[in-house]
Amino acid sequence: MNRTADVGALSIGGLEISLVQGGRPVPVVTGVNLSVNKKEVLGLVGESGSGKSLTSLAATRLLDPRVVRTTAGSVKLFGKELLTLPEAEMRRVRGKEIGIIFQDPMTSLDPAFTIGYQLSCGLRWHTDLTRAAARNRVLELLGLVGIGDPRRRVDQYPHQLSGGTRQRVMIAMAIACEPKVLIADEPTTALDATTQAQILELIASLATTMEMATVITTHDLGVVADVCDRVAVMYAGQIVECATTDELFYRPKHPYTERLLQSLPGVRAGRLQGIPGQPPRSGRFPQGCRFAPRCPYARPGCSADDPELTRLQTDHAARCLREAELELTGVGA
Amino acid sequence: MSGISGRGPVVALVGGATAGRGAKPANRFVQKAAPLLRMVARRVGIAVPLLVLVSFSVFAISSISTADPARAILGEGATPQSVAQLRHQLGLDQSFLHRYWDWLSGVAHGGLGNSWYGNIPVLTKISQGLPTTISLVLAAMILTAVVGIPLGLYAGMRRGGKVDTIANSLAAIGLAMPEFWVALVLILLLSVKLRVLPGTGALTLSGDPWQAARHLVIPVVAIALPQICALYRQTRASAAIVAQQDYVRTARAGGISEWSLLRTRVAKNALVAPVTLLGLQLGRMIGIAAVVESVYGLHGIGSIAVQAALTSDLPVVLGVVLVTAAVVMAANLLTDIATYYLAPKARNS
Amino acid sequence: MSGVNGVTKHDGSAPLLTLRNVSRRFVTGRDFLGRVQQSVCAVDNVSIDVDPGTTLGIVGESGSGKSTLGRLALRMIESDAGEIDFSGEDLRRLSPKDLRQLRPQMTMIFQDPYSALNPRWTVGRSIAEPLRINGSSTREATHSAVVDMLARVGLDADAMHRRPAAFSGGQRQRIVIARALITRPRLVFCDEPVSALDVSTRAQVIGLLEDLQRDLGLTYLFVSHDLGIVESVSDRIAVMYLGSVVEIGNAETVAREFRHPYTASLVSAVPAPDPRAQRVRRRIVLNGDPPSPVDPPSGCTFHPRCPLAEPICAREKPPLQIDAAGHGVACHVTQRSTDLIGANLLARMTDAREPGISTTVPARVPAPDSAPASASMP
Amino acid sequence: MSAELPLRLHPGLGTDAEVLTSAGVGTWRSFARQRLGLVALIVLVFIVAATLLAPLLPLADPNAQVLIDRLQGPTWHHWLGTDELGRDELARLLAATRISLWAALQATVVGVALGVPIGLTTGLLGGRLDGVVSRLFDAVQSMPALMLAIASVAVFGRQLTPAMVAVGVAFSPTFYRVSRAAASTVSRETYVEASRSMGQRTTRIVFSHIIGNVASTLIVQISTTFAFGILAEAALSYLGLGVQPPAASLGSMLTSAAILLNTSPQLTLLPGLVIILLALCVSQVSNAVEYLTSDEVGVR
Repeated sequence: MNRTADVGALSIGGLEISLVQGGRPVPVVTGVNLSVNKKEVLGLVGESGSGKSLTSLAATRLLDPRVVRTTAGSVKLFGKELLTLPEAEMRRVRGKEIGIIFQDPMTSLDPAFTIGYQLSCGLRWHTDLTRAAARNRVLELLGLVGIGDPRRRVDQYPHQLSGGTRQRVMIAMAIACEPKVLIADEPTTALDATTQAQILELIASLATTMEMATVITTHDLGVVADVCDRVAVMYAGQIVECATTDELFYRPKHPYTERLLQSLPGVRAGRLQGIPGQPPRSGRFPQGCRFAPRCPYARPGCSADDPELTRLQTDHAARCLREAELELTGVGA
Repeated sequence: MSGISGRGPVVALVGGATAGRGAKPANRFVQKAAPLLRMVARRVGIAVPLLVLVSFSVFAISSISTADPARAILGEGATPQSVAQLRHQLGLDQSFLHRYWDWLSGVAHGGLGNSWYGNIPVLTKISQGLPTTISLVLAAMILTAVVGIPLGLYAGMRRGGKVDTIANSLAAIGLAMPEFWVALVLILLLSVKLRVLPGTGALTLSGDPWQAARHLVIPVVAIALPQICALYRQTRASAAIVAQQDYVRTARAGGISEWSLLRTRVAKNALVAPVTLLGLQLGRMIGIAAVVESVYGLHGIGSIAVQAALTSDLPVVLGVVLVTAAVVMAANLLTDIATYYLAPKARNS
Repeated sequence: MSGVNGVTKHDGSAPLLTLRNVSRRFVTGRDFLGRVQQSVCAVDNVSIDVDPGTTLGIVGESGSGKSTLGRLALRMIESDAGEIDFSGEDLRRLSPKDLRQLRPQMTMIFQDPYSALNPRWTVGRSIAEPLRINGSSTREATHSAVVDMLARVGLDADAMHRRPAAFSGGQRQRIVIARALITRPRLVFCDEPVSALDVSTRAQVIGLLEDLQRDLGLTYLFVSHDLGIVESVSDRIAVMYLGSVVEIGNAETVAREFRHPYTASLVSAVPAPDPRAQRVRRRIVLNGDPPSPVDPPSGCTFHPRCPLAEPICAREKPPLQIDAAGHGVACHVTQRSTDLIGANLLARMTDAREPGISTTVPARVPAPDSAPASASMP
Repeated sequence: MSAELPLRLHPGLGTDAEVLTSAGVGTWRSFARQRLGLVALIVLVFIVAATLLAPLLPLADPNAQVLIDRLQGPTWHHWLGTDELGRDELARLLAATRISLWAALQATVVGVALGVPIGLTTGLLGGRLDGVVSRLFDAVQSMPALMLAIASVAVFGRQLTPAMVAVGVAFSPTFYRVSRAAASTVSRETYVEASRSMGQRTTRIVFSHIIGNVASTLIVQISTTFAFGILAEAALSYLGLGVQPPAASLGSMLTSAAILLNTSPQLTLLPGLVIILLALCVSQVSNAVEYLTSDEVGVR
C-alpha cells in the first residue's frame, strides 16, 4: 500500500489517534500518511483541533496514554517501527534521533535549572561526554543557535531570558545530539513577528546544514511559505491536501487550502476573508467530506461520499470530490 | 592556559570557560550569596519585633481576663487579704504596661521572668524539658520527611497507580486520627499486649541510649503519623502539578528516564511547598508533643506548659509560647533558605 | 487644540481621543524601606490623535508599551504626566464618579479570549455585565440587548445560557466583542484581539470588527505586534519602540513609505504568503533582543540594534518630526537623507549589515523545485 | 477518591483538550457519582442528627451514675455498655460528640471571620498593607494551635470556648493565605480587568467574581479546620484543659478511659473511633466538593 513509506527518514502510515473518553477511544486523527526525507522541511498546517500537533508528537510517543492513544498505523524512522519499540529503546530515540521543539518557550524550559544544566542533561544522557566536554558542547550549541555571549547565558535561568532567546535554547536542546529528525510543534506561535522570522530561518537553515528531516506544524500558512519544501494541510483529523510549497500556494486543489490562503493579510486586496463556521470538535466529524459544511463549493453529494486523498501529480494530492471541476485561486496569480 | 596550548578554537573554548569559572572565587561567592544574606538579615530583623508583639498581646489579653491568677493559685478558700498580698507580690496590682515593661527589661537581661510557683526562673524550667521535646520532635520530623516526601513524589508522578491509591486511603485515615489516641492504642498494642516496647514512664535521656530510644518509639510514631499524611498529600499534589508541566515533557523529549526525571526535575520543582509545610509542621509537632508527652508521662516543654496552664502559671506558659514561636520562626527561615535554592525565579522578588 | 505634535486634520473634525505628551513609569523594585530603586518607563512622552470612526493601529514588539498606552488612554491605569482628551472631556481630571459615567463609551477587547470571560458565568451574564453595572437597563431590555448583540457577532441566541467552556477560541472572542459593544461605546480599545486565534478565525474576527465599525460608527484603538494585521485594519498606524512612538502616519504610508529603520525591520518580518517572492526577498534580522526597558540605551533607544546607527544616535534622542501629510518619524539618519524611504531604506539596511554581527546563520539556499517528492499517498 | 487535578490531554495541547470538558452536568448527579463523598455525607448527617436528637431518644441520662452497673459490656439496656461509673456509654458518646462538634464550629467560625475578609482585602489591594498584614499573620502562624489554646487556659481558666477561640485564631493564617492568594490570582484575571474597564467598583468585583472562585478552596479549608477542631477539642479535654467533669467530651472520656486501658480497652477505642469517623467524613465530603467545583470550571 505504501510504496514510498520506507524511503523517508520519518514515515507515518495509516496513523489513527484517539482520545480516550469515558474509557472509550474516539478517533480524532484518521488515516494520516506522511513521509519526510533527509534535508527536507515539511510544513503541517491546520487550525487548532485539526490534529496536527497530535500527529507530529505521535512519532515521539510522548502522549499520555490515559488521555490519548495511537490506535492504528505505523511510524517508521529509517524503516524502524517506533510505535512498538520498547520504552527503554524509545528513550534512546528521543533526543538522540528525534529532536523536538515545543510551542511555548515560556513554559517548556524548567525554571529551577540553568539552561546550561538543561542542555547538558540530554547530551550526557545520550553520549559519554564528560562534564567539561558537555559544557563546551553546550557553549558551542548556544553559539550555533545565535545566542550572543554564551558564557554568560549558560549559567542563567530561563526567567532571565527573553522569549526569543528561550526558543533558541529549545532549538539548541533539540539539535544537541545531532538528531536525524527534527519536529517543531508551532515553534513561533508564541513569539513576536520579528522574532518569528528569525526563529523560522534558524530552524530551516539548521535543517539544511545538519541534514535533518524536519516537520514544522503551524496554523499560519504565511509562516511556512519560504521555509518549507512541502506542505501538508490538515483539517478535522485528515490530510486534505499535500504538495510542494509552490504547487500548494500557486495551484491549490482543495477548497480548504484556498480559503486558508485567502485568510492571510495581503493575499487579496480589500477585506480579509475568513472561513465561515467553526471546525468540528475533535471526534465529532460530519458525514462525507468533513469540510463540506463550511465549503463554498459544496454540493449535496459532498456530505454523502467520503472523498479519498487522490494523487493528482507526482507531488500533489488532494481530498476533494469536485477537485477536477473546480478552478481554485492561489496566491499571486 | 588557553594561550599556551593554542590547538584551535575548541581548546581555546575550554581554556576560556575554565578561566571564566575560576575567576575570583571569593568575589563570586559573595556576589552569589548576597541576596540570600539580605533575605536572612531581613527575616531576623522582622522576627524580633514580631516576638515582642506576641508577648505584648499575651500581656494585654491577660489584663482583660476576668480570671484572677492569685485566687487560682491560692484556691477558693483563701482570704481576701492573702489574695491581695499575693497580687502585690506578683505585681498583679500594677498596670499591665508596667508589668510588661518589667518583663521586657528582664528579657533584655537574658531571662524570661520567674514562675509564680516557687520563684524558679522560667528559663530553668524550660531548659529541663527542652532535651526531651527536641529529641521527640526532631525524630518525628525526620521520620515525617523520610516517609512523606518520597512517597508523595512517587504517587504524584503516577496518579491513579497502585501506590497512589493505597497511600491516599491510608493518608485520609491517618489525618483523622488524634495523636494521643494513637499513642494510647500503640501503648495498648505494643506494650500492654505484645510487650515489645516500654509503656508509659519518665524518660531519662542521660541513661542507656538504647532504652531511651525504645522509649521514644511510640510517642515519635504517634506525633509523626498525621504529619506524614499531611506532608505526603502536599508533596503528591505538588508533584502531580509539576508532572503536568511543559518542561517535564521537554525533559522527556530529551530521552531522560522516568526515574532520573523524578529524582532531578520533579523533585526540585515540587519540593518548595512540602519544604515550607515541613517548617510549619515543626510548630504543630511541638504543640502535639504537649499532649503526647502528657499521655506518655514524658517531661518535655509541652507537659510543662500544660501543668503551668492548669495552675495559671502565666510566666511559664508565656515563656514556652515564645520559645516555641522563636523555634518555628527559625525553622521558617531555614525553609526560606531551602526555597531560595529550589526556586531560582523567586530569588529576585 | 494644540497642534504642536498634532496631526494635520484632513476633514477638520475634532479627534475623538487626543493624547498629549503622556508618560508612565512603573516601579519594578523597592529597597527595604520601600524607596523606589528601579523603575521602567513604559510609555514615554507619547502624543496621538484618533479621529471618530477611524482605526489607529499601534504596532510594536512585546514590551514596547503599546498595551500600556491603550490602558492609559482609557484611564485604566493612571498616567504620570500629559493630557488625555476624550470627546472634549479631560480624562485625567475626571472624578471617579464621572469616570464611571463615561466608562460605557470606551470599552476594551482583550487578547486572550480564555481568561477574559469568567468561566463560572453564563455567556449571557458576561455580556450583560456592563449594562448591569450601569443599572439603568430593565431585565427585558437587557435580555433583548444581549440577544441582539449575539446575533450581531454571529452567535445563536441560545449561546447565552452556556458557559465559556462550551465555545472555541474564536467564538469566545465574539462573546468578548459582544460584551464590549453592548453599551454602544464610541471608542473601543482592541488589545491584540486576534493574536491568540488561528489564522482562519483571525480573518473572521477582523472582518467582524470591520463590519461592526461600519454599522455602529465605532472608533478603534487597535494594538498588535503583527504589522500585516495592523495594516489591513488601520487608517493610521503608530509604531512604538521601548515606550516611544518612532513612526506615525497613514497606514499606507507607514507600511510602504516607511522611514524609520525599526519600521523597516517590522515590514521585513511580515511573512509574505508567496513562496517565490519570499525566497528572493531580503530580510533584516535585528541584532539580539529588544533591550531591557529597565536600563534603556542612551539617545535613540533603537541604535544598538540599528544597522544605520551613527555616533549621534547614541548621544541624542531624535524628536518625532511630523511632515505636512501627517507622517512622523523619529530618526536622525533618515531625517537627513530624504531618499531613505520604503524599499530604499530596506535595501540600505540589508547592505549595511556587517558580516559577523549577525546573530543568525546565513540565509538558506532555496530548495530546488526538483526536490524528491515523496509524499506517500494512497 | 481524593481531589484530582483535571487531567490535561497533554501539556501544551490546551485547545485540543476542550473536547474533554463537559460543562453543565447536574451538580447533584455528579455528587452522587462521588460515591465515597456521598456515603460520608450521609454518615455525617446521621451523626449530627443523632447528637441533636439525643435528648429526645429513649436513652439514659449521660451523667447518671449507676455504680452497680460499672464497666458492663453491651446489653439490651446499654447498647455500648457502661463506663467506670456505670454511665451509659452510647448516651455519653452522643453528648460528647455534640460538644465536640460545637467546639469545632467555634474554632472554624473564628478562623474564617478573622482570615477571610482580611485576606480578600489585602489580596485585592496588595501593596505595603499586604506586606505588613502578611507578616502579622506569619507571626500568628508561628504559634501552634495547641500552644495558643494552652496559653488561653492559663489566662482565662479551664473553659472550652476561649481555648477553641484560640485554636480558631491559630488557624486564621491559613484562611488568610488561601483567600489572599485566591483574591490576588483572580484579581489578575482578564475578566476582572474587563469588569473594571466597565466601571465596576472594587467591592462589587469581590462579590461578583472573587467569592465564587474562592469558594471551593475555602470549603476545603473550612472542613480541614473543622476536622482539626474536633481533634483539638479532644486533645484539650483529654489534658483536662477543656470540658470539665462530669460533662462528657470525646477527649475527657478518653482521659478516664486511659487509666483502664489494661482492663477495658473498649472505653479507649470507642471515643477514638468516633473522632476518626467524624474527621474522616468531613474530609471526604470536602474532597468530593472540591472535585466537583474544580471539574465545573473545566480544563483550560
